[in-house]
Amino acid sequence: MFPVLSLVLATLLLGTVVTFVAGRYARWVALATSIVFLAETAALIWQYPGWPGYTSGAVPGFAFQESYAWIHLGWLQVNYTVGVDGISLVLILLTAVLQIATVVYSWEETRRPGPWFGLVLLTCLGCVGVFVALDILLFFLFWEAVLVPMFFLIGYWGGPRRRYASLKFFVYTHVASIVMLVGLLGLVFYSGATSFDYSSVYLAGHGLMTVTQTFLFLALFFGFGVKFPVVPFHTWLPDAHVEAPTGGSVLLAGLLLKLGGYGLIRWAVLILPLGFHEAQPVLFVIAFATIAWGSIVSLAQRDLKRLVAFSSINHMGIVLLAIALGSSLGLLAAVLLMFAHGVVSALLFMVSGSVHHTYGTRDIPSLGGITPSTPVLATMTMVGSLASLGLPWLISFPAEFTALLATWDGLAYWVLLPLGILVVTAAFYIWMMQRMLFGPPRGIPETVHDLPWFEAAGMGLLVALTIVLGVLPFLLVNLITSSPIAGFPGP
Amino acid sequence: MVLGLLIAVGEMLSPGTYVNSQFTWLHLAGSPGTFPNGVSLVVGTLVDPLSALLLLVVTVVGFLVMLYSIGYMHQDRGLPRYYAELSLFLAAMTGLVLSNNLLEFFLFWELVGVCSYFLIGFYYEKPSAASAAKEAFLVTRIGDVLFLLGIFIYFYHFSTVGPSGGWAANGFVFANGTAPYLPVVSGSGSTLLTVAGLMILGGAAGKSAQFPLHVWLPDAMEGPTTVSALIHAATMVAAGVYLLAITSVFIGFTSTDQLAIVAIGGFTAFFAATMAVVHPDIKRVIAYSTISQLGYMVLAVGAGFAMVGLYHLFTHAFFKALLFLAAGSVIHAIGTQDLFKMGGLRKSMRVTSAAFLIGGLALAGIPPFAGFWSKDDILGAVYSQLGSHPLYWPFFLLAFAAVFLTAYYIFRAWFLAFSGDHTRDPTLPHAHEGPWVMQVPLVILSAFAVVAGLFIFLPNFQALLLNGAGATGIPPVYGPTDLALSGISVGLGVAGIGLAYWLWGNGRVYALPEDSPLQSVRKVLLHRYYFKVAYDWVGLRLVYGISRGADFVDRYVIDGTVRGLERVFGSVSNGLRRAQTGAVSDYAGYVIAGLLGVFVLLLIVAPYLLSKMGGG
Amino acid sequence: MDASSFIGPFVPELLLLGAALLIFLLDVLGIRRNETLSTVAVAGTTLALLSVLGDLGFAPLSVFATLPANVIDAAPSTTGLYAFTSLGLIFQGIFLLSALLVSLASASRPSGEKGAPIFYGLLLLATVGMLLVAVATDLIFLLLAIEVTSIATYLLVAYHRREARSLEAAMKFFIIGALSTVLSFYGASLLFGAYGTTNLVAIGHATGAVGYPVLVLLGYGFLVAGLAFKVTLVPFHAWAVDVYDGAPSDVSAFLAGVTKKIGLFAYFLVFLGPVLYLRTVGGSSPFAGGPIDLGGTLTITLAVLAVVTMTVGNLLALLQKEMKRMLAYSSISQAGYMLIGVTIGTAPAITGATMQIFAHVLMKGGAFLVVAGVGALGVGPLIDDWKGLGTRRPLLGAAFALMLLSLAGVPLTVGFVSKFVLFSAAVQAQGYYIWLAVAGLLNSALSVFYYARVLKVMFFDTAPAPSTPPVTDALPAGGLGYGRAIAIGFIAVTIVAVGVYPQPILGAIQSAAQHFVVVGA
Amino acid sequence: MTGLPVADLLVLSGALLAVGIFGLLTRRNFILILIAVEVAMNATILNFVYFAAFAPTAAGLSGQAIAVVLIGFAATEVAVGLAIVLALNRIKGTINVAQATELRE
Amino acid sequence: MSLEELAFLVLAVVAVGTGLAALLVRELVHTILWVSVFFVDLSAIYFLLEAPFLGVLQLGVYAGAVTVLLLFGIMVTRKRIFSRDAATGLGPVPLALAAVTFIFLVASVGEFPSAPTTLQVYDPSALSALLFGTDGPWLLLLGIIMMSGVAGAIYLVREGRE
Repeated sequence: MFPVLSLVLATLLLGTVVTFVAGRYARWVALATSIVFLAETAALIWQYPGWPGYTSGAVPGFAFQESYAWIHLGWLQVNYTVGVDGISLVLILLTAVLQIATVVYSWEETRRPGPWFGLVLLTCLGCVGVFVALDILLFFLFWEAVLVPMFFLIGYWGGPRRRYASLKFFVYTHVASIVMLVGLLGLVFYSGATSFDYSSVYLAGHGLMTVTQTFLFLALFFGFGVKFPVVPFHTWLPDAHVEAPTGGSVLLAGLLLKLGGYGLIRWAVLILPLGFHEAQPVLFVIAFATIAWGSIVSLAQRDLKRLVAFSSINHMGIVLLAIALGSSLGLLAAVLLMFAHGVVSALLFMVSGSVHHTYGTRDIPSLGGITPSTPVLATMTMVGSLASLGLPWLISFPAEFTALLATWDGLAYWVLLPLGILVVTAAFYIWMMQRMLFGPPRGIPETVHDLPWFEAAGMGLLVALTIVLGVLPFLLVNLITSSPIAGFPGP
Repeated sequence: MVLGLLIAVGEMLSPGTYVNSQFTWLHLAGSPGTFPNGVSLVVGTLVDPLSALLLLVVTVVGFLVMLYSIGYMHQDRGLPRYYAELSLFLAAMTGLVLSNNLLEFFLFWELVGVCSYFLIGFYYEKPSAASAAKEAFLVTRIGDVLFLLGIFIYFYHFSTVGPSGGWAANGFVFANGTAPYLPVVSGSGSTLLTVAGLMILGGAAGKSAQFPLHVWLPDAMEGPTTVSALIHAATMVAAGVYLLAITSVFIGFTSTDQLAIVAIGGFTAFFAATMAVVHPDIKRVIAYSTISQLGYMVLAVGAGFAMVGLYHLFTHAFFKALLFLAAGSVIHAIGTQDLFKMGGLRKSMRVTSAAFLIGGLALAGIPPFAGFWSKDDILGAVYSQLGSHPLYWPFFLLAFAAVFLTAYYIFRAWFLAFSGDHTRDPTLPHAHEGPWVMQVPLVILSAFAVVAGLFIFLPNFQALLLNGAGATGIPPVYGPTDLALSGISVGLGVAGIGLAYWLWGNGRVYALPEDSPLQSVRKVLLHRYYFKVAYDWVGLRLVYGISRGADFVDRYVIDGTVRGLERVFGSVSNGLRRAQTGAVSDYAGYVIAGLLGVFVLLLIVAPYLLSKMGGG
Repeated sequence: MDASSFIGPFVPELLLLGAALLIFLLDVLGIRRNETLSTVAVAGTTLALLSVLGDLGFAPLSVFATLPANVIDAAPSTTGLYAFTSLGLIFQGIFLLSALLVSLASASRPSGEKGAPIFYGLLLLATVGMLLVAVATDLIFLLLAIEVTSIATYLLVAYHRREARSLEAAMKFFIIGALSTVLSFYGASLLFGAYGTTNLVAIGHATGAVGYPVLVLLGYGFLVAGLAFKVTLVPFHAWAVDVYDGAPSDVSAFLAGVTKKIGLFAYFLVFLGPVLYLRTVGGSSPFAGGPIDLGGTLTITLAVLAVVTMTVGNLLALLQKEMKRMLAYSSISQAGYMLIGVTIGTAPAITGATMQIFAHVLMKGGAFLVVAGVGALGVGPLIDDWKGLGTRRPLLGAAFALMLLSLAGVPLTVGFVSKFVLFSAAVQAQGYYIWLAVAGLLNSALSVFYYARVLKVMFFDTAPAPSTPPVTDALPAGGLGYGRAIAIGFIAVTIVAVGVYPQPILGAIQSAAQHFVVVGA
Repeated sequence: MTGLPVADLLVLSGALLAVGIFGLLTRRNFILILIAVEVAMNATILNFVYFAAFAPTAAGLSGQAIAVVLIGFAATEVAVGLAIVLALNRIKGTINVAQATELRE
Repeated sequence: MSLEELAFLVLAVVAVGTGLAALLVRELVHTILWVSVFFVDLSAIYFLLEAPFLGVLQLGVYAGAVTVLLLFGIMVTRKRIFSRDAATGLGPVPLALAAVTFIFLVASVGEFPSAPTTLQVYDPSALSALLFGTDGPWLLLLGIIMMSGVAGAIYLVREGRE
């Protein structure tokens, strides 16, 4: 079969390399790459043959699978194996969309555009790699590969405390990756898997004893959890977000956090059902804590970006909760929510970025009534906020609804907690809008222009997606359910 | 909108017709546990008597308000925004009414909520408007969240116990006349149902501004008056009642729920009326009146007479919209909402004055105006159920007392605004009637306010209600069933009007003596029972305080630990570096110490560990 | 044994020796131009490298092969002094590569330097010693071969004979080196006393026949400590930082790159026998009925040393302000990782450790070469002096960043591959060994901090106004000189190339390690 | 020939090594340190010689060979050490190692 | 106690004593004196151990060449020959380290018989065959070491102008 997935990766790689050296034309190359990538993604989804379903004792199937020998040492059998199912496709789509939105949004990046666009593309390449990798080493490789461009994006293009934030981000998430790597290696070698391939690990992982599974699962969970991030390992996130440039925040919130969720589903939940079952109480506690903490702390934030960052924590907490439920409904909700959050948080980070460079500050109390001077920006803010607080007809709602339904299904009245937190989430967004968008104008410079076309276009794309998929969520859901989460046997 | 009207009229003409079509909006994966066949969330339309009734209201009032707005809003900057939002609202409201399942209902329910949010905050430059919008959103959000839980419970409940595939295939689809799942429901665990009912009640209370989630509605008057008329009087706020009505089939099975609904309705009817008694703002008086009237409807639904509640909803929509539009006309003319600045407007604004009077009479329940029929129906219906639970009594009495208050406060408002010779505040501009686009809706609504109650005598309408009742499974009660009861209530209404006339008529302004013990009551009422203060305290002080505390903990405890770890490593590092003295003798010493360490490990520690490990 | 059969196997060594002698001869003849000598050194090392690669069975280079195929990985003799294992040949290749790169880069040293002949001569002689280490099977032969390198490197460090720092470094190096030599030989003497032989194979195979367990343990203890000097294990490490700091950076590249690796290979040779015995025989004591389990005790001791070394090395590097000292400490911690390989002693672990050694030669050697080059550009010794270098000189910055990322173990670099294989091997060995992997991984996470900090300084901090103009722009390739630029470029490319597709090298090392383990056992 | 007890020699070489180490650690004069190293080295050579003498078989002869090589090596080491001493003395004017601590943290 | 044992005992005591004295006396030239006695003393022990070749070598190389080298070094680095060196590092820690090392070493003594053991006597020609034969490139190695040592040492001490 034609190696389509390699083609996708190659497109991005080529684009990255050319962008790096393209200098003034970097943005055009980046845009072209993004468009080709989006087209390829569309083609992948179009041609996706569907998921074959579970067969007893077999590995869940993948489409467009390719496998080439990479490192074969007898005891260490590593292959370059890639393949996709519904979950990966959805997240690849998210990557494609966010990539194009980011490229457009930062169209007039003047500080070293070549490296900027190159690093943006590289980040996306890493994410796509994570989503298609079906080999533990390949997976880990892409997983780590994402860190480096993001480190540079934050550190070079970021805000005043970017140096500290970039270091913290890099070290913190790297520590987590390391623990995860221990888990992954343990998974291979304790299960007696014959190779690092997903299929081999999957079958071998299922055969492990409960105790081993639990330890491995917890190690993996720590690695993925920091990426989520879960409370109390979340403090790298606000710093990273606040200091990151807008494009960096977009990718960070939109894609990097998703890696955690994806990894947890693909490499932990599906492979280690018994360990997952044992760890469920832990996951629940952490998920609830994350949900509540993210939302409550958001309420106290003055910095718009920090507020959005904590709301991301809150949303990812819901994702974790949905995963922790271990039902196929929950997993579906998790993936859906990841997509939704990817789009919405990206939108909100773009809003924060635009607010910052339109008004010179992101401090909510020192701004007020910006609607008349920048109606488009205000509208984007509203759409983003409303979507984020889970308003129906916008993309988050079907996801959150499913997540909460699954929670009711799994945990009954515990659903009251996330439900209650929904009110707090609504509160901080609505309050933020009241303070920033409405009321008498305050803190508005003499000459203010509404969004430049490229920023508006970048956001507009996301807004459109927010609404279209909010109204027609089945477009995504059908894709997501075409994956092993459909009929997931549960822990 | 016209189409909606046609459907409604069609339904009117041929009661008992159902239009039900749907498609799958979201099919969620099946899992071996709870949902073996997956979960289908569908979107569909269902026209049944209930929806037809409401559709009629929405379309008629909506049309009239739109018309009125042409005149009322003509000088406003954000006109495109206004119409866009209003249209979106009407679309959403229509969707809500036509929904064939709870989820879809919820989708539109939220959409009308957000439209309401936008429209309340229409004058967003005004901090009070922005604040009111926020308040409305958040308070209703509390209700929505509860509602969502209610939906989950229904969903879970039915899909668990339902015939295999039944609910899984149909999702949340509710009654379309045959209600195939009813037997299943009646035989199942009632605790869950009770909780679900209470959750639904919570949602309804939020939307319909029932106690204790009533605080947002008076503040919502920050929006344009037209919006108040359409959304916060006639349609959206009634959606809560509508919700209770369509779910009454479930709720009706648990007496606890019924009692809760009755309690909330009855109490709110009285509670809101008391606040209306002293308020100086014309729109807020009407707003409290709305809350109070919604309380009646809720009461009716709670007592088991959903269609009676809807009947009142129907009439109330007209006369309350009328009152609002009339008030809007006044505000449009003189630019203030303070009753104590008005006066004598009867002369300069005859149409408005008459319209307000008609609305007031309807509200006060004076026959033959619309309010009389429906309100008496409610009182009669509740009265008929008094035997079913002893606790119905106090709430019935409260509702009954509210009749008196209602008549009093609305006529207090009428007298203050329209009677007398001149405006009390001489600085106000000279009042004049608005353009015809504003007057025509007033006239039409006045007509409805007069005759809407009489619809009950139309056989088609009656049949509609009967069919609706059939759908909800509750026996209907129509028309004044108990003449004595009606008499008392009308008497109370007249007494209220009389009191109002005595205190405020002909331009009189009654000042409560300073030393009157009622002063403290008045103060409490003016401060709305300190509810807003309490909400603000909870919202600002408590939640925000907790949140600030959490933020502190996040920055200095959790992140502090991370940074502390950095510092620990740093100081360990510095400590170790101090050993790097640069003196080679020291280094040689380390080597020898290391040698001895190796000896200790090899000869003492390792053998010990090995013996512990058992040779491994 | 006739002369040709003696010379044959030692062609690489003799080539280097010849090159060294040629250089001394040229010196005598008055030809002291740096470039010329560098060319000789490069030619010598290249030829030797080709020969080694040919011996390794690398097909395109088979014409250079000098060893009869049946000699390589032949059944071990319990009497000989040397034997040719493919793992040893691989190490020879690594050593030669490093020497080649350093010679190449040194072509860019100032051409008028007086000591150029000595520099290259000693470099080549030191390399000869390393090559001999790689073929040793006799303890004394091994230690003497190490001394060949040591003596040469003591003097190399003192190469800047007019600089107090350089001489101070040499002094420290010499004193600690001499002490360690004594300790090693003393240990060897004890083992000789216990076993009556110094042949490592014989010692490794010796079982319960030996009646002096304490003597043996003491002997091994002395060897652990003495050789630890070369490997720079904590607490035998203190000299290394000062020496790397004080030595000329090119020499530091050589020291950090390879001299510690001969220590590690010595560890392989000396300790693998007993450690392996433990694993293959399944834990029963080599001293049948004796009180002490040699393999077990050694394993535990080495494990403790490994963990202590990596941890302390990393902690020391954490707040380091000087670039060379930071790199030196990082070398120390890397030694700890490599030691894991010996501790576990399985073929996978040896593979991992060898790969780590290969990687480290590239990364650390390359980093020191960059430091040397940057020093020549007038950049000070502090890390903060590197501010903005990455943006000012993107290519050099990228190359250095690549080396640091590789050191930190970021994927798609050779540093990641080696750590991955090494820690995989630790996990694969299961049992208590997984804790070695955990310790190593946590340490590598800790180490990321200081590497990232350098990246931060280089790329994110903006330089103050360039205080001093570039000292010399005379050299081509942007002041680096072609030789250095080529060496750095080669290293950077190799880091990525092997990082992306390590199979050829890993495969070779793996099969060599397999043979080695069989031989050792 | 009656011979000698091994244990005594072991004690002697151990004592010499300890003396060498002690000297190495205490003295600050480079030359004295060199001497201390040589004392320890002699302990090592002594070890080889007597283990060769006590070896059960003739293979122990290699011990003596090793001792010969070690003596040669030790001499070279001294020469190199002295070279460093002289160079250091020329630059710093002292061979007190305690005064050469420029390279430190 | 046999004569050999007695002689050994005396020589051993002298060895330790001179070694200590060499490292503890404060006059540097006295150190050289003591250390030369120490080397000679060890040479005697080698003779006692039936290793005359080594004894001679020890005398020649150590007592001769090395001693002269060291003396030379002291003369060059000191203004006055009889200068003193302050043993500043004297303290409990080095003493303890050395002592513990000694204790560990003595720990293995118990494994050996305390009774005298017969010595192996080797033919010096066998030794020379071993040293100069092709089986072991010992001297080649030594040669390389010496070559690098000497070349480097000359470079270091040469008063070159740079």
